[in-house]
Amino acid sequence: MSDPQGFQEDVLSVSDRLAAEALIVDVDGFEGPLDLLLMLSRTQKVDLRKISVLQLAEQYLGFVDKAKTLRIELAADYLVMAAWLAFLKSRLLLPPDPTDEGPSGEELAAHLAFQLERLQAMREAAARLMARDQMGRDFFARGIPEDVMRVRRVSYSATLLDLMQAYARIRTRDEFRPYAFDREHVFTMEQALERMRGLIGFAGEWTDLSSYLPDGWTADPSRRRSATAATFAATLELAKQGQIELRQGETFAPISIRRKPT
Amino acid sequence: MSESETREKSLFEAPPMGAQERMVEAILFASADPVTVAELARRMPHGADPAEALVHLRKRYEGRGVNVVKVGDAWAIRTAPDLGFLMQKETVETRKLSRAAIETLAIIAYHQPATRAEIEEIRGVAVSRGTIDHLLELEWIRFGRRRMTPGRPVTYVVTQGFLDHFGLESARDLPGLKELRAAGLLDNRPLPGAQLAGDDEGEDLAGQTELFED
Amino acid sequence: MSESETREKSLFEAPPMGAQERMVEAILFASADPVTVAELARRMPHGADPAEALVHLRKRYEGRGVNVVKVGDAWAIRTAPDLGFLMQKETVETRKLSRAAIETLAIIAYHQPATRAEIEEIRGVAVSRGTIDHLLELEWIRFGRRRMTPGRPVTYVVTQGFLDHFGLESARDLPGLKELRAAGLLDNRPLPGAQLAGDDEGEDLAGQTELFED
Repeated sequence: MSDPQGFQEDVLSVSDRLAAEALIVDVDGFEGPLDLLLMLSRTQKVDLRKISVLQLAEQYLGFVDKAKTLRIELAADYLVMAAWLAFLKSRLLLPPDPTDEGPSGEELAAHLAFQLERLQAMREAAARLMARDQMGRDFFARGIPEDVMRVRRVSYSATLLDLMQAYARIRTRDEFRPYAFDREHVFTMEQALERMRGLIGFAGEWTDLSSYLPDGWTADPSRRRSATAATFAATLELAKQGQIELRQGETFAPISIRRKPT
Repeated sequence: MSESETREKSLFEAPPMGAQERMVEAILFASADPVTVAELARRMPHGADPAEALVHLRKRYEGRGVNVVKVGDAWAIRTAPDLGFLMQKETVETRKLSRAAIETLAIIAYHQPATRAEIEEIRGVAVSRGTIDHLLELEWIRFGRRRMTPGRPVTYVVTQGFLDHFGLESARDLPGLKELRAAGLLDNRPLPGAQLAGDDEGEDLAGQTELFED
Repeated sequence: MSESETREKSLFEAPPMGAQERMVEAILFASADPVTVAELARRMPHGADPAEALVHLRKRYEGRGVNVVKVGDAWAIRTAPDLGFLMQKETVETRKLSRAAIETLAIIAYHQPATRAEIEEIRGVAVSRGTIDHLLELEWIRFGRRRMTPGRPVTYVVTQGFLDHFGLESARDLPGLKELRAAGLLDNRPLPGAQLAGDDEGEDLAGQTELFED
């Protein structure tokens, strides 16, 4: 794509580079891509209403490119904005496609300019607000509110925050509940051990572990998982006690057991 | 007027305006928080007209060391702003608001009622955790009506405490509000081609009107 | 008077008596304690004469709703003695609502109309009679329609007084869980372990134990 501004990212002069680094090192100081765009727009030294959005898009894309050459990672929303600006730039530079029904490049550019102007206006409004006389700093409320008389009535107070936090606490309690099993679908190791003890007497030959699963625990996947885990744990216990032997051909291969030959 | 009301009225004749003014003066002085006209009426003798008494009282305190000020639909006595320099001892060191909190507060004040999404749209960045929380804690913002748009998002509006803190009679007196509105900078202008944002525009305008009408 | 003091005085001319009166007025109003003449002098511009300003101010407030009174060797603004009856509102002691009550109230606000059984199901613990009675007494909840289910249980709903107290326009404006989380309001929640160790009433402890048992 042609670059009318002749942006030369590979022949950075030392001062350019330093300037870029200063800007980029400060990237944490920016409150998002719109804030960065607003900062960049000041370099155009014109009224925000007369700003060249095309030039601004190029400045931003240049900034992102520099960040890349300096190997500085930018947060995702900066990259999303870069992609959008690249799209906007193409819309502004290419002749409009008559079949396209979407908004024109000019409309999108005008909206971006509006967003910048609005953010700037809100910044100024916030500054004017904070510059106002403030209570407790410039003017003051009564220092001795006359609540010194006898207590006649008890009033109970609670703030909205208390209320909402109480509700949130109740409703999210489950998230913090220690994980409790649903007993109905859990086959415990004790149960498995008991069952295995009764069966190993008959296990003279190598037999697949899965054939030891109890009836009614093989169809439902979660029940099957629970029974398999418990049965496996029980066989380990029995092996430890020297009652059975285990073998497995390779990782994930079926596990076989048999009674330890006496 | 019914007979019994008439009798009651003669039994509890409203005190003369001078006395009513004294009462309003005493109540406002005694309270650190603004007091509404309704509350004044409730506490004063039957038949009193606190609104009129307030007009007199306000005039009486013009140019004095303390002034009678209007805060939303309530009234308070506050020291004159030019005397702040005498009060260093009284100054309460408040936690400094973050830049994000200040901007969020301003956006809510100027655009109220404002949803979280609108705040984010204007700032171009997510409202970080704790920012809204902090403003709620300061009791400078509260929940307004839910927006009647998909998802029915909650809205935020500024409180009487906010007006009191910044010495504003009403949200209409926010600095530069008229100019901002005239410049169209308080419009909810959707991104061209985006349909969804456009839906709540009418509702938004209605909300603004409602807010600044009273 | 020493020479240097004379020179200083001419450099920093004392403000006119009217201005000094304003200053004394503002300081007495805003101070949390009665203020001595020496303290007034320390805070006012060099050369000011607070004792004289006090004489004027005292005269100005004669017969008003508040008076300038001497408290020990210090000065304060106080309600006129005959208007003490207006200060009943100030004789209120505020206490925090118990946790059981606030949780019950929250559930009613979010789920209204709610029966007692429903509240208990959500809280996971029995709701004592006293808790409901307390909320009824505060006029934050009231009885709603009976539920058309077996036993026709009474339901509870929140009142206008509740909405006023919590600065809400309607109970529907309460933020949902998702919004609470987005606003960071779930962050301050103590961990379940911390709750157990906390100052909760027996009722809650019982509930917790029950909860963690299974």
